Amino acid sequence: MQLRLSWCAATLLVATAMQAEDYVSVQVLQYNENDNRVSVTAPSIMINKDFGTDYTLNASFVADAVSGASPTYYDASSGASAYARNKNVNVSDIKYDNITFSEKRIAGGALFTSRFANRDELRVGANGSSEDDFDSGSGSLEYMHWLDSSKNSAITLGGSYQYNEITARCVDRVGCDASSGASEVKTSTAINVQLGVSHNINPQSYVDIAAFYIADDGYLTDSYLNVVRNNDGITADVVGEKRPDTRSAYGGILKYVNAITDRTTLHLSYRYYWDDWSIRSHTVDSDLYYELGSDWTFKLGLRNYRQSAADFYNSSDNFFSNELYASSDYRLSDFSAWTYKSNVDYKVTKEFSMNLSANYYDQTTGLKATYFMTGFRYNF
Amino acid sequence: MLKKYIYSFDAMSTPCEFTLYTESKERADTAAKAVLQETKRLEKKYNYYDESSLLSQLNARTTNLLDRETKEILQRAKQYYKTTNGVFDITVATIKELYKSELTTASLESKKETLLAYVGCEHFTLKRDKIYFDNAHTKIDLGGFVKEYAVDRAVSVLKRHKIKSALVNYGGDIYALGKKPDGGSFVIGIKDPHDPSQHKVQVLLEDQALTTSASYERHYKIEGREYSHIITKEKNALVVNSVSVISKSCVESGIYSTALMIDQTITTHNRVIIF
Amino acid sequence: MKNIIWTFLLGSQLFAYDVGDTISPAMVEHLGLGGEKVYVIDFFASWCGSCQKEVPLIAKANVTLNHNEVEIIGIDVDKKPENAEAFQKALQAEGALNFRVVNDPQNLVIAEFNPVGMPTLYYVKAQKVVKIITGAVDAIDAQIHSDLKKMR
Amino acid sequence: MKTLSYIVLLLFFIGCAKEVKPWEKETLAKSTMEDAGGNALSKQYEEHIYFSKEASKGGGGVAGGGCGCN
Repeated sequence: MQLRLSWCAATLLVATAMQAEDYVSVQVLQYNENDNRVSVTAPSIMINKDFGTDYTLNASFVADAVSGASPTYYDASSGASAYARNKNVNVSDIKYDNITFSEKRIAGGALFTSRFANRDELRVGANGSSEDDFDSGSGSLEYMHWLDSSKNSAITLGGSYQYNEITARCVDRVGCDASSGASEVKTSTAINVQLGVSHNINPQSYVDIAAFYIADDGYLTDSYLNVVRNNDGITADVVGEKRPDTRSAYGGILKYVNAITDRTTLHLSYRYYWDDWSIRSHTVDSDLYYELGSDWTFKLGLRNYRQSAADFYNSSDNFFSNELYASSDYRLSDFSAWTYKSNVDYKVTKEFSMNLSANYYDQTTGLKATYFMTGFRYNF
Repeated sequence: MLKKYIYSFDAMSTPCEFTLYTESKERADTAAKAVLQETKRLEKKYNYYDESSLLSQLNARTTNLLDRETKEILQRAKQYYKTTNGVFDITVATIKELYKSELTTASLESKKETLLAYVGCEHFTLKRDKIYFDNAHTKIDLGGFVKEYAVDRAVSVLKRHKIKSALVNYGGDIYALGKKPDGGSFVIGIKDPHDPSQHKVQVLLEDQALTTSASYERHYKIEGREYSHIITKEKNALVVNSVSVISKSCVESGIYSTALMIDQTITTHNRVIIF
Repeated sequence: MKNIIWTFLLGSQLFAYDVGDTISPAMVEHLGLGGEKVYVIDFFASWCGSCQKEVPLIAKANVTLNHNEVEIIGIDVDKKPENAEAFQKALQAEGALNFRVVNDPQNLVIAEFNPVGMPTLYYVKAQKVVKIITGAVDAIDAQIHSDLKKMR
Repeated sequence: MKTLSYIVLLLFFIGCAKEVKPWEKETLAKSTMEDAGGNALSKQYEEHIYFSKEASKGGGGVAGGGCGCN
């Protein structure tokens, strides 16, 4: 298990008249990395149901099935084996490898929205996800308040608390039961607070501004990952990576949506993120929608992401000596990525629509992935 | 409701891991401790490099007394020496020392010539509880035997602890005990010799052992450096790159997978996967 | 400063019809509100999700009303006449539109009433606004009946 | 401080814009104006992929687990 994943939902902050709709939506994701290294098939379902005009329940569920070449698809793998982590090994015996996207995951969540007389909204959410060696549960609370009677401006304040249980491998014999080698259950928590303002600029456009703060606390290390220390060119130590026990992240996001013409809608967003691991990132995202007739909607999107490395990251094999924190996880490195997105939606009937989306993700680390999403939505 | 418990430790310079499915953590921990103890015992007893180990004493000729376990192991080794046409040979250690001590190639070659005469399982005999070497030079190394034997021993320990479902994996030498709690067999992937981060085939195991020998060397794995193929695809189609053997014991699998890497004419009634 | 911003935000709201206000003669004539009845004016549009749910309920309420005393008038504020037509046709096909509809593609009518949300119901009696219901109401049919009872 | 003044300026600009009337929200109500064109599930997949492959998180709101997704 190399990745720590959970089900993240995106909330809509749009201050438009939110359409009251009952629907069932089904999507299937097919994700493939270059060289067929990893392949994930993930079906998901979402149900949105209004109870009168004051209450809405939204529930979703996803199951990831890893197939093909992914290691965790197997209970074990057999081959010329790797050595155990060790002090003082021959440098020539050290091989570098990639981290794979590996999970067998089920996750689900529910969000209950309650509206008051002034149409302010209180949203209560709960989520859970389970993987082979990672379990997570979270709760969230969010309040949206209309700033004006015409409902063109709204302020939203929300917070969530997440609790994770990680089955960590007994690493370097520190702090675990060496008499049996038992895996240890480690925990971590995450608190996320977000304050956002959303405003309709004119009948064709709106803007969202939000600031967020995320505090992670607990076991944030990946017990599967190794680093090289004390490399003198001939011998070196191969030991487990180690990350700080806390991480404080801050960020802001600005989103602008404009219906340029009757048929064309442009989405632009920019996010700035920084944390006390020295990671800074910029995300620029854009989507262009084009409606052809009343049944077809096409989307083209382009996203650019750029991050700086964590201060305890190093990829070179002679870097780490006695630093407390060390990781060679490429996701903590300095890189940028482009995503090329496309989607087509077809309205079969007034109630029933289908979509197909093809996307390509290209990271400067060498990771390339294609992913397709297809599904339908039925309004009832 | 069976729960999954994972145990990992290092022994014989290999990452050892086993997964137990039991009703309680207490039961799993008790069994795991016994397994760990057993593995560590074997590691110590048959450590070629530890002068105090029984094996070193036999090699140094300071004793020739065998306990029942060691006698059985040596008997089996002798048997496999025959069935593998001499490919599996615990006495190749006889010339191993030379590579460490001799500095000039000339002297190395001449000494090797001499010592080669003392390589082969016919140079020792087992009678009652004693081992008899027919010379002073023959040395025994159980390196290709003990890790697999430790897996088989771990399985017996687990059986003694009434564990019905477990997967023992000592650096890719595997034994699957019973079925998974969901009723399915254990699914094992065999690594692609050209790219060990990928799997080439999957094998279903149930009360069976699987080992793989491959042309690529053992290594220390550092994940996350870069995302690309590290192992280059220089390939000669005639060379066997990977041999896996499925059998009832890990020792049997281990010996045949190693031997078949070298000589594909060896016959075995076990299931073999070669690529 | 604060006052200035609020004036900006609410400025146009000053010219909205509130309870007790008299409807302009031009509007009375345009919508035909001159009679002695109670007029229930419902503003809706094809793109408004809540309206789609509410119109059939209003039609349901209309079935049991005494049409000598009460008239329901729908104002479709769709800017595109084809959308308004399609929407009303679909409603009629389902028997969910049984009252008079005035199309307001230029939004002149709704701009004069100037409601703060959609859908909106205005009760007008003797050319005066008696009650306003803004936003979707779960059981609007029952609400209309009980409101009218009070106004008799 | 500089960022803050930009935000204030932006808010002022927004504040001065003409108010959008309820009956003028046809376009704003379109699904293409929503995040991911109204396809919340596909939005979740994308967030999930980015979360797995990049070191940043946050900004997607807190509801539904908060993307504190460790």
